[in-house]
Amino acid sequence: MTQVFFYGLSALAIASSLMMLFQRNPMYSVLYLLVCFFSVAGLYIMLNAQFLAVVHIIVYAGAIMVLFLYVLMFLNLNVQQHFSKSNMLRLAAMLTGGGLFLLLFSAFYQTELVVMPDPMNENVGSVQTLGKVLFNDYLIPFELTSILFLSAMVGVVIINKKEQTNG
Amino acid sequence: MTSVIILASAGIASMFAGIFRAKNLALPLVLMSCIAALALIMFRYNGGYESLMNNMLLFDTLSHGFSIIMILLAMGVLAISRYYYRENIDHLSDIYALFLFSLIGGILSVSYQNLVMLFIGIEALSIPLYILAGSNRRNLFSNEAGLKYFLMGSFATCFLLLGITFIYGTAYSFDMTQIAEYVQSQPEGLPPMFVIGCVLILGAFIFKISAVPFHFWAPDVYQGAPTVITAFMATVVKVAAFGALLRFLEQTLMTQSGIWQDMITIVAILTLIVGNVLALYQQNFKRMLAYSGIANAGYVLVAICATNALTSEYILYYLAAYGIASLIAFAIYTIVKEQTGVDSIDGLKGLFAHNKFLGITLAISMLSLSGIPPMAGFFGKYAVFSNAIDGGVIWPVIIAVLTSLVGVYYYLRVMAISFTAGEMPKVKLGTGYTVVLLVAAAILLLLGILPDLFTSLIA
Amino acid sequence: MDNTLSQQLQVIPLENYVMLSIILFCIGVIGILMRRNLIVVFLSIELMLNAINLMAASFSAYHNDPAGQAFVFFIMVVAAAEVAVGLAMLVMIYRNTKSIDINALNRLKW
Amino acid sequence: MSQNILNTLSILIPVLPLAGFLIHILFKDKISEKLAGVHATAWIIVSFVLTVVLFAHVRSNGAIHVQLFDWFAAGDMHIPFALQIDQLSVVMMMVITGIGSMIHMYSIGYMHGDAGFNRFFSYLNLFIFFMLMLVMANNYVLMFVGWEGVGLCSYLLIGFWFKNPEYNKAANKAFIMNRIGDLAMLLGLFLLFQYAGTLTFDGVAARFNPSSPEYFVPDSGMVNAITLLLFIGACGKSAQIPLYTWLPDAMAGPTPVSALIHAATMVTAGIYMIVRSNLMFSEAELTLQIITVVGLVTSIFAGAIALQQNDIKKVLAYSTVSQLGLMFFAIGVGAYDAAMFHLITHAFFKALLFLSAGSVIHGMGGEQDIRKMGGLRSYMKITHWVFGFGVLAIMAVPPFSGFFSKDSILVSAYHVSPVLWVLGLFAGLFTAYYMMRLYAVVFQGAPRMTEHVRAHIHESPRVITIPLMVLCALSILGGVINLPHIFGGNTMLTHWLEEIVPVHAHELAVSTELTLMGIASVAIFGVIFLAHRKYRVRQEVPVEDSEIHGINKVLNHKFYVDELYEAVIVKPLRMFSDFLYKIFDLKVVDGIVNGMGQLVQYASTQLRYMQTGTVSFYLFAMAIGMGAIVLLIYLM
Repeated sequence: MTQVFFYGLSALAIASSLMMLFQRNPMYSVLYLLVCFFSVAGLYIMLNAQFLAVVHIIVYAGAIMVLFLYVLMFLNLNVQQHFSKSNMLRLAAMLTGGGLFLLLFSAFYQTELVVMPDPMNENVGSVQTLGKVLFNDYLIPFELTSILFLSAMVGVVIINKKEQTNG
Repeated sequence: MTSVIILASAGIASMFAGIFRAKNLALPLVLMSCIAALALIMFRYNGGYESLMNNMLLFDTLSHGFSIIMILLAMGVLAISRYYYRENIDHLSDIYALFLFSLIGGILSVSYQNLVMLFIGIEALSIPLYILAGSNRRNLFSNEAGLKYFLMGSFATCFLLLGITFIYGTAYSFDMTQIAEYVQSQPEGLPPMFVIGCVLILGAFIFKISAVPFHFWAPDVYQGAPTVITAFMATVVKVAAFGALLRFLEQTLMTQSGIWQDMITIVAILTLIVGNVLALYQQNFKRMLAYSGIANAGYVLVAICATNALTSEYILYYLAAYGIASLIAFAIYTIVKEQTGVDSIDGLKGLFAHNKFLGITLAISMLSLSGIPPMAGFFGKYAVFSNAIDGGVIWPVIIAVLTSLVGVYYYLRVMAISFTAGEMPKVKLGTGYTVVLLVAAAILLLLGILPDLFTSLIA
Repeated sequence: MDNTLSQQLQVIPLENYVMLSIILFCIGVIGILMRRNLIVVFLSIELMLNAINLMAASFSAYHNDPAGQAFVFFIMVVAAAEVAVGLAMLVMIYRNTKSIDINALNRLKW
Repeated sequence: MSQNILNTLSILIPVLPLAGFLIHILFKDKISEKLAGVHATAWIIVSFVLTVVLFAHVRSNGAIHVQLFDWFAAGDMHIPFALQIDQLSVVMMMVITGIGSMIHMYSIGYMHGDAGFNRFFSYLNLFIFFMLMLVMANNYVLMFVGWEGVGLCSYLLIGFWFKNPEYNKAANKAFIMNRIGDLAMLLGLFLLFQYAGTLTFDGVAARFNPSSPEYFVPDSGMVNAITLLLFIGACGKSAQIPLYTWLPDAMAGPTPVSALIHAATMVTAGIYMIVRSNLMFSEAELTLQIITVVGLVTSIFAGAIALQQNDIKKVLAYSTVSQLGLMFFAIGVGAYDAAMFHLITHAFFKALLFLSAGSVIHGMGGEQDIRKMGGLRSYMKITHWVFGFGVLAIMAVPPFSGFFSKDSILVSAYHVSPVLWVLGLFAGLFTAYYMMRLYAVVFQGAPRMTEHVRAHIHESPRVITIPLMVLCALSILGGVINLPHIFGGNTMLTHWLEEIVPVHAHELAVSTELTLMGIASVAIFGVIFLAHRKYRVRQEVPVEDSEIHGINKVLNHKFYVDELYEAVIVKPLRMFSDFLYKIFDLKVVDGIVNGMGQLVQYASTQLRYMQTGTVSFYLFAMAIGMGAIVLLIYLM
């Protein structure tokens, strides 16, 4: 049962991400990626990281993908634009990606991963634990991400605000 | 840490100054905050180590030295930007804020003690710069620079994250001390996944310092971005990335030089050759400086690959000399570009004849970059190379010395052209400009004559 | 019940999760290299970040260490910021060039 | 004298010229020409006087060490900013400030009316400053600063008339060739630091001095590598094969510059440096052999090229290269004191020759081609006389200074091997021939200049001739400073330098020595006679290059002996000289240097196409690069 779930979700994730690659219309690409994200959320639940799964859905599906769709609609980009693509480019991309995969895979394959004797303690993924970790150990990075967000926000305004005629 | 808070609040205050139409307040405010941060770093440091917040940040000699240099360079850039953005900008105070945020990112990424912190630091350093590079939104060159920098940067971030995750997957910690312990506890050899994780992180650093083979973005982005931002990227960002790289190597992989030494050596050699040889051809001054930045990254990499007991002091000295000299060059480029509209090196014709001060400072900067005594650049190169030889690495130094010969040629060409006759209006410099150029040139000379001053200040 | 659930979940070895993440990561790399549509390139970057997230979360789960999941949160935050900046840049470029081809802008060279 | 006074005096010596330079820079347009020249000269003269005072002190009390401050200390690298005035450096300082002040004075007259008069003197002052730093430093790094500084000044002064692009090219060439040498030297210093752990002269010397407690048995491979690199550095500065072609081109600069920098002082820096490190070089068998060969070959080659030059300054330039080669030859055979001796006498007579050549050029209104001169003896009496004495000195005619210095080199060479003696003498014969030729063609015979020029020929003003006469006296009497025992002298210089250069006891039997001298003198006189016959008696004038093949002209001569002599000696010699100049000098050496430059340039224009400008390509490069790095880790 568990295995069926896992392999089903994995296959879905891989398939939908591949579909994303080969869509001409960016709108469909976005939607396929959304499917992929949902299956990844499923995998999070299987990993006993329920809170993460929820946040994942909210952030990615709820915010980031909507942002993409909004930009697509706004600029009317869903009509497929035609880019001249050569098969050489595709082949080169595949080869590079494949080569990288082999290298990363072999690194992972030769490594014996250490697993705790009793993994997947339910408490690890709980809100309490994560909250404690975030607000104790990782308080500083947590605070500093606000600077990151602020600069992103300001930046977006700077580069896209309508120009005023005078200062 | 207090200095980071001061800088952050100054950034926010500067944005408020923009809202309330008090733009003229923004720059003094920002500069004051830099001075305050600098003073805090310099005087509150008592030689001990200050580890903060569950070992997230560590303020030690290395991070203090690098932070001081970064803040100084950033102040130089900020002071110039006032002149650069004289008119035609309605987001000046926001841009100052972004500079400060990026500077904070730089300070974080040389003080991190936890890989999560490193990640946040690098991102805080980069994201404002993606925007700043593209901030001249009507200008297609600027757009292109922003896009290229953003795409390449995000790609590099992905590799950085993958590397961190690989390390986490084997060492099960993000904490540098624990990772170091893990490294110590594996006498029979580190697992490949950990090694590859380290290599991926190093790759991301190599991208940030724009060394071969990840240098491609640098010339384009440097050329396209507004000059002030280019100056920031070429100086502050490079110092920050080297600081981060040094800390990573020093704290985790010191005993495992087999992993990185050969790799850094090869990268260094390639960087030296590509940077110096390509700079030779360039006609565009900014683009030439970009290649010069690549080449200089190569010299520092030689120092890094050579030594087992990393001598960050020399590297910092070298970076300071390089950064200050580049700052002068960019500052003068800005003026010349504005006066003549020419962005090739030929635009410098007549600079000396009509603007003595600019001509002399440019000459000092070029002499320092090409490593001719008694400028600071000479001692930088000297210290770096002689340490490398001491560390037993001969070939990279020989290549560095040979390629620096090429370097002398293209730097002195700039100087020679600025001495030839030509038309150029007499420039009225703002106070900020004069002060920056004067101080920078003085530092270059002073550091060359009294290099000890620097080491005693930093350590 | 809880115990049985987690035992059931453990039927899937950690290696499988890592494997899946690496596959997704490489698909993302291929996407970045292959597509010239800026939107799809951004999507591919998101895919890569997701792959990393999944890997970090699985390491964290199999090691009972919440730090890994905290790391995932930070990645999400940064991903959101990056997307915002990237899309803003896309809009700016689209306004100026009426194109979202990543190679449309290639005046800076040599 | 108390240490404080000594310190002040020592610091003042280099600081005074620097002050002169700064005054020029600060009050650039406010100083009149006259004042500029006078005060620039005055600084150097004061420096000279101070040097003499210090000389007296060194003579009675030994070396002076002036510790100023710690220059650079970090880790185990410790470099003091300190001066060292010992027997060797005080001699160099006297040469620099003494001849320097003469040349400054001369320049007041020579550069009169030039638009860049003040600029010229500011560079000259700066040059003296750096040169003094070079010889007064107590460690290699500080010496290297002076070394680079004089290179920079030389660059500025060669391109002094920068409106002429040819001159700029010459300046660039000089700079680049010097840099090649400098970089090798820098590498050598790094290695030396790693090997000896110190870079002060005393410290390094102690490492190689068997009687010192810090002595350790040298590792010959390492020492050879270090000394070889230092020697390459010296080759660049002192114009030895293959880095010599810049020196003849450097004649583009004003003549006083040629005299001061490219004959008397800067080009001897290489010799100074090696003599300074003589203990180390003596341990490097291989390097010494290479130095011997390079010095000898340079000496002969440059001498042969000088045979056919028609530009008065070019002849002197190749002659300088040749004499420098002789000094290296002396070093190679272990006669450091002889090299120093020749360095000093050469500084006297070569400065004299250059300056009087300058006087000729000045009087001729800028003409440098000797074919358009001739018969100048009646127009420029003083110049003629002093030039004549200079020629006698350089030809090594007894009892002029060049005779003694060259003889001491030859004697040392004989001590190593008679073959070397013959070869060294051979180089000397070239000198005798082309100098006689130069003298005869310029000053003897019938005037060949145009009427217009002839009407304007005049003896130079007093400010030019006084330095000439002083130098002339030195050239004649300079041999006294190291008069060998057989002439009743007591080799003063050799004894003076004993502390730095241990004396090698190589006493030849008096009879052998006299025989050698006799043979050398006879050979030299023979060559002078031949040249005299050709150029003075028959008043031959060097022909235009295109007419060289006019065999008929040669055949028409009456004397059979002459024809034989032409066919057997002169023609092959001329062809050899032509070959060296046109093929070796212009094609091979220049070709290699220019070729390297062009290769880099070409690579630059081609490699830049890697930068395609499309992001796709960059992303690819990044992905592949990342893969390559990972792969690299696997492979290693």
